[in-house]
Amino acid sequence: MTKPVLDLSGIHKSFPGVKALTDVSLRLFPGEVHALMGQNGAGKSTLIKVLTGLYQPDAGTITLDGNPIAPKRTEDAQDLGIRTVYQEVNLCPNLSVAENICAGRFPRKSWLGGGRIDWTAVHTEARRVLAQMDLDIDVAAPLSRYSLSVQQMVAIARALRISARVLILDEPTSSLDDAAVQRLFTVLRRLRDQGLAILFVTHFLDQTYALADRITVMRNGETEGEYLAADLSRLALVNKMVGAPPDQQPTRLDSRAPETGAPVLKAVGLGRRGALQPLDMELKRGEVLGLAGLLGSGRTEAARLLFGADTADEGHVETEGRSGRWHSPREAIAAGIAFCSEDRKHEGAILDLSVRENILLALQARSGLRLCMSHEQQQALADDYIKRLGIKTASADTPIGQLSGGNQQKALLARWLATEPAVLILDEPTRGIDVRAKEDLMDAVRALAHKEDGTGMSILFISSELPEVLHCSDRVLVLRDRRAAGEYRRGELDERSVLEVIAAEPAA
Amino acid sequence: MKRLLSAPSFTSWVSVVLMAVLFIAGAANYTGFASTQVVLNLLIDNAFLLVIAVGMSFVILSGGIDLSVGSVLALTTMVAAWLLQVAQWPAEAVIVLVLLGGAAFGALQGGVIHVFKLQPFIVTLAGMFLARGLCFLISVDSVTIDAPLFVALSQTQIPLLGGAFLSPGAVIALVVLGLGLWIAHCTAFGRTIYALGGSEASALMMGLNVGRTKVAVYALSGFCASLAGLLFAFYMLSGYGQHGQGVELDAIAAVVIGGTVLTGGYGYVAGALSGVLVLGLIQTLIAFDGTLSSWWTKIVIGALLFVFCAVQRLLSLKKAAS
Amino acid sequence: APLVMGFSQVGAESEWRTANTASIKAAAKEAGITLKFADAQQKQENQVKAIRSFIAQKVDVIAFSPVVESGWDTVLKEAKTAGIPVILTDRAVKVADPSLYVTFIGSDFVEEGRKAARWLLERAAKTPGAALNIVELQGTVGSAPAIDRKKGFEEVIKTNPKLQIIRSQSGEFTRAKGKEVMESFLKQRDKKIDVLYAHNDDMAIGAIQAIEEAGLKPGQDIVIISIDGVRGAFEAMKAGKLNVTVECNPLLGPQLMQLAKDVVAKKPVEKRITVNEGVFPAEVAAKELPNRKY
Amino acid sequence: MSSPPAPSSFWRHPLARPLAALALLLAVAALFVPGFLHLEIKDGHLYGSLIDILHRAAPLMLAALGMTLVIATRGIDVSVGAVVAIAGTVACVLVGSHGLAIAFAAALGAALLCGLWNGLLVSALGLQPIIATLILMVAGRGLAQLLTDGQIITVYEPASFFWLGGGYLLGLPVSLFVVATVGGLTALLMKRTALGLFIQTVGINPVAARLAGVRTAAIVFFVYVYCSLGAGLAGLMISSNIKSADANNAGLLLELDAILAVTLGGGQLSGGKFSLAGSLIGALIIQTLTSTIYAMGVPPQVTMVVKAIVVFAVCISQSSIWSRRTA
Ligand SMILES: Nc1ncnc2c1ncn2[C@@H]1O[C@H](COP(=O)(O)OP(=O)(O)OP(=O)(O)O)[C@@H](O)[C@H]1O
Ligand SMILES: Nc1ncnc2c1ncn2[C@@H]1O[C@H](COP(=O)(O)OP(=O)(O)OP(=O)(O)O)[C@@H](O)[C@H]1O
Ligand SMILES: [Mg+2]
Ligand SMILES: [Mg+2]
Repeated sequence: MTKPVLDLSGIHKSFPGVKALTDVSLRLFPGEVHALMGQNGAGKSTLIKVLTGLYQPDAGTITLDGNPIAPKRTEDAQDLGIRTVYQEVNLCPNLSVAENICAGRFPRKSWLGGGRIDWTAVHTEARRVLAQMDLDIDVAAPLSRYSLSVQQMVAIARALRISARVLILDEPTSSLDDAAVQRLFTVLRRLRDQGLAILFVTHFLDQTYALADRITVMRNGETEGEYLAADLSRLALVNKMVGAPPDQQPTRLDSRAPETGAPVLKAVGLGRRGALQPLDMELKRGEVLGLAGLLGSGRTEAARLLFGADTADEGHVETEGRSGRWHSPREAIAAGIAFCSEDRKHEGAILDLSVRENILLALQARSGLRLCMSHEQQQALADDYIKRLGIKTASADTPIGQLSGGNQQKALLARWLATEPAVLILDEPTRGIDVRAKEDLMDAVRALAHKEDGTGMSILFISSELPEVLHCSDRVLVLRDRRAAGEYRRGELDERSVLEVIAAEPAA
Repeated sequence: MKRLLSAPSFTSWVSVVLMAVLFIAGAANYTGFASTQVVLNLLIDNAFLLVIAVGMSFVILSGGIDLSVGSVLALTTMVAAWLLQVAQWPAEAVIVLVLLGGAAFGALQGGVIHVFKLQPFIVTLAGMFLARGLCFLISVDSVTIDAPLFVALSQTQIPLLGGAFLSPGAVIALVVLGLGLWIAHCTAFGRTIYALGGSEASALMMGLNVGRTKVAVYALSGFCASLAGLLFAFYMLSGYGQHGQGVELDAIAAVVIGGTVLTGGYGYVAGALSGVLVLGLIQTLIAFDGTLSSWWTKIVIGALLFVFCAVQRLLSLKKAAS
Repeated sequence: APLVMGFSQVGAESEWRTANTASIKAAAKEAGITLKFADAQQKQENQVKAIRSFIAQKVDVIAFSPVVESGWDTVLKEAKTAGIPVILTDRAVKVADPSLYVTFIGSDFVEEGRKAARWLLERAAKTPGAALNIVELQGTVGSAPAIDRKKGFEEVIKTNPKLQIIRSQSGEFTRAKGKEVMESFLKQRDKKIDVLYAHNDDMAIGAIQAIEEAGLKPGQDIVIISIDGVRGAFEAMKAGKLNVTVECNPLLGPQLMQLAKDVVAKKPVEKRITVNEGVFPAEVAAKELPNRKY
Repeated sequence: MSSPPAPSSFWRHPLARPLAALALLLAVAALFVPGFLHLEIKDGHLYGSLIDILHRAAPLMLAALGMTLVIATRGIDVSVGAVVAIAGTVACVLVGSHGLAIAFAAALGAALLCGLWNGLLVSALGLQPIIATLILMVAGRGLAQLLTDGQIITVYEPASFFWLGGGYLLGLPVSLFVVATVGGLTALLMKRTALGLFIQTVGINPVAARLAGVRTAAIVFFVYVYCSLGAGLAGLMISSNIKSADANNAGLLLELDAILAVTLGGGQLSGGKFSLAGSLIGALIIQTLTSTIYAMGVPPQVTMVVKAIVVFAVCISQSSIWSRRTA
């Protein structure tokens, strides 16, 4: 058997009040894809950050090709041939796409050219790597112009650009659609065959089994074990991650809401230049409406217009009691709409504030300056949601920035649930949360909507995971090229045919 | 036109147009205003400010701020004067030494900011006290410089068309601006500065050398400040602890007026020029008017600043909307 | 055409300065001279800019109160090349070539310090025996009046070993700082303070408040000497709270305008013209007060 | 503002380091200046260097309170000194002719207008805070001088005017009670309403704040108004203390000291978490330093260097890298 390229053993890392890693070990072999699995907060990202020099371990050794290494900075790791894509997109929004890809290693003009950056080469280079993933965008435009999914692909492209020994990807697919994932996988397989060692973190079991040769499972900051993917069944994997044999699968009572519910939110010709063609849409009480589409099909834009995050320049929105255009999210919130953004880092979490304050924020903002509840009530509310959504945190007073990615996502969901909205818009709510939590979330979504007494919430559910959309929704609206491409009732379509609709060539 | 409107440098263009408007207003109202020399005087009189603003642009683009520049300028004039007049050093050696000294002072501040993870504002504020204090330790009085090289540089006039002239200081400042543009847009160092300003955490995770860049940025700013100090010494032929009071604020204002965002990451080094010229133009307008009392001078400067920034802002808003 | 004068003022940092500006503006109007006035806000570079713009405007004569003494060679040479005569007011400049300016009219800060000290010497002579402890409130560190007034004062004080400056701190020429520093002086009880020497009236006025708040009688328990002779100082003297002020006359407008006319008419003028400045002890304050224009 | 979890060790507490720095400064002063800590009763009130420090720091503390909130929203207000000059001048111009109440009301009204102006430029027009407030910084002093024609306005009557900045209550300077009241009210406002939460939210992530329904523009507007009002009150205090209005010099560079106070107290200029108590301690550190320098008889030309070294030392002692080592 070949020797591991990278070998971590006995890694310990603790933060004030939290033991994130205890005696963790991990081996990466050349020419293999290694999946790192674990529940939210298991310590995956922390391990990666230790490995790449972003955090210093409290104890433990890391060896590369048998030589001990101790990266102090990310550059050290890079120089050693370790390339990383971190969990949150960590690029500079103000720089162009091409610069983000090439920063640190710009192609230069020769000495004669003054050694300056060769911008033409930078752009060609950027286009080349992006082309590997079938992405054809203007590389000279600033990164901030693109959606999170594009940014994520740019981050991956950056890591792929330079050939390396070890490639680490922390949930790279969390906001990619299926096609993009497949393209990424093609690239990864090729790299693997070239002898690269790839460490891959994901919460999608399908992807794990499609790609990984070997799996390391982490639980509560410890290594649970290392397995060959072929030897580990899905069920066994989930059990190892969760730590106990699954309690009896909850019986999924599908109490369908009466379909005659009155529309609570209606969009009439709602559109915005450059973002969304006029859209008609209706959301009934107690209904889950799925929004499906490819990257850039305009789902996020539609959600933002419905919520007033962007102002529409045509059409209007009707809710019970009023009709018109939103000028700010405040108005939408007042009308009982909630919106959980896909970009939790920039549009969701207030990183330095505590989990409690983050959960409370929207509720408080709605009731204005007067405190909406006493400190004890706040605490109780936060604790309640922490328990209900299984948010892994030291306490409700921990800054949300110290939570793992998935747990942040849950806390943000709690923020909106706390406002008890009539309409809840969820943009990629399952992004970065683990298998178990995802199922719980989908159950929760359905439970929130489908109340027997007809008082359920109306939910607009956006996800790049088509199975999720189909599983959750009563109705699915497909967007293509920033306009509605069709609407389907539950059961009318299966995954394949929806995919066909989604990916159809635009009618001329 | 549409391309111009959509260019990210639109704000900078707005500045240029507004500046032209200011100039035409001056020319229409005051005799002698519309002469080449008045324009060139803007460069001659603000050469030192331009050099400082170029350095400041880099600091601000990197998401920091450097309040020590005015004091470093004063310290440079003082050290140079002392070395020339009292220690009788050769002028060339003095020039090299103060430039290195300025860069070292800046690097030290950058080092403290990086190593101790302190806020640039407070560190450079302390640096500002320190540099100014050191001036007074050397001498509280002003020291006249009569070294031939300095005198020559001070009084040389580089003739241009039509009897107008430029000073060597102004030429040096323009060269510095050119170099600044080159560093910002054609070197990896320059792009790392932008990255740092865009998101320091991301820059770190992208494996860019954040520490070295930060130290270098402040060293660059210190260097520019001491070069500006030399220009100032050429300009005034004296070393004095009170020189350059409040220059840091002028420089920051110039950079921000030029379209650079104070929180870092967005803007152009070239904006420093338009910012400096706007401030200089406002002053020139007031000097030509010559009827304003001290307090009206302040009010009018404030008002012109307001009009300028407001119009610039409104035009950019309109662009964003369209 | 009327004579055009470009005048670059230091700023408006004190009452004295405001009076100076007012005098010049009024005198120009009186004399039918068109005045181009530029305020430098205490910055030498602004003065240089203003002078350059005067040259560009081709004024007939340039006058200015320099912020500092040194650093004027280049721009004055430009003025000379343009054939514009330069008059200095208020303080002198150090230039290699004295022909760069025509004349200088104004006060002598060192002399003011000496005058203050001489008054104190006389007073000390009247009360022989006891040593006198002096505290000094300096002006802004590095400013010409602060340096010179200190120098002149110390020079004369040296002649009497009984006079000792026990503390000296900058009060930045302002009332607030003068008061704050004096408060701090008064808290230290190792040595008794007999005399306060303030570089300007404003600081003295601030210090008087501090002395009163400490339960002492300004002017009696502590002898107070200051410089400038602004109106507030006379009022304080009238109330017996200030002992003496050395005048630094800001009202040189009329003299300046006359000079300007002479200079432009190419009449010979003296290189150094002093303005009349007196020493006003408290005894004459009441009589003098109505005559004060500022 | 959120109540920090019970500090496991004293040094973890955010106020520990500023307090320690203050204590150390006082200790140095007490060591080198005999009688520095001495307090006595004179004329029925406390008298001594410590009281002076508190008294002198009062205007700075008021300015620092406002600056704290502005900085918490990622802003900066460099017009504080100019507002001090305007408010003081307005009060002194009016107090003789119109009486105390009108003069005070007009002064605070002027400060309010300044705040509205700043707030409008920043939140409605979207100018960068430093430029927006720079406009008032430059023009404000000019406006104040315009009111006085460049003269220093001395107030002789009524004596009640001097009470605010120079009077005593229960043996302590009135200014302290003013600071305590303003500080207390502000703290209450932050704790008992959601304002503190909103201010931090806007400072940390304005985009997310807007999406959560926070009135970001209104919050930003408010902090500038509040800051100017604090500065106005400080201006009243200063002019009442020296019984005159010095439009050119009153509050000169007070903004820098206020920002310094906020940072010394642990505030981050990048916005977010803030500590009112920390800023007050920061202001006290600055004033203690100044008073100590005076008391120790440091020659004025050396003062700046000493100040610089102390500021460096205090900053470095507060660096987060120490806590990481000890954690
Ligand atoms: N900077 C930090 N300070 C304090 N605690 C932290 C910090 N970073 C991570 N943690 C804690 O360490 C634990 C592991 O977090 P980590 O981000 O590694 O989880 P993860 O396995 O990547 O989870 P996810 O799947 O949600 O991304 C969590 O409990 C988290 O709260
Ligand atoms: N594959 C792509 N190729 C080119 N441009 C793209 C692509 N995907 C997205 N974009 C760009 O990204 C911008 C934002 O679209 P966005 O991805 O937010 O829409 P979306 O339907 O919400 O997709 P998602 O929610 O999956 O991110 C669009 O302006 C589009 O130009
Ligand atoms: Mg993670
Ligand atoms: Mg989307």
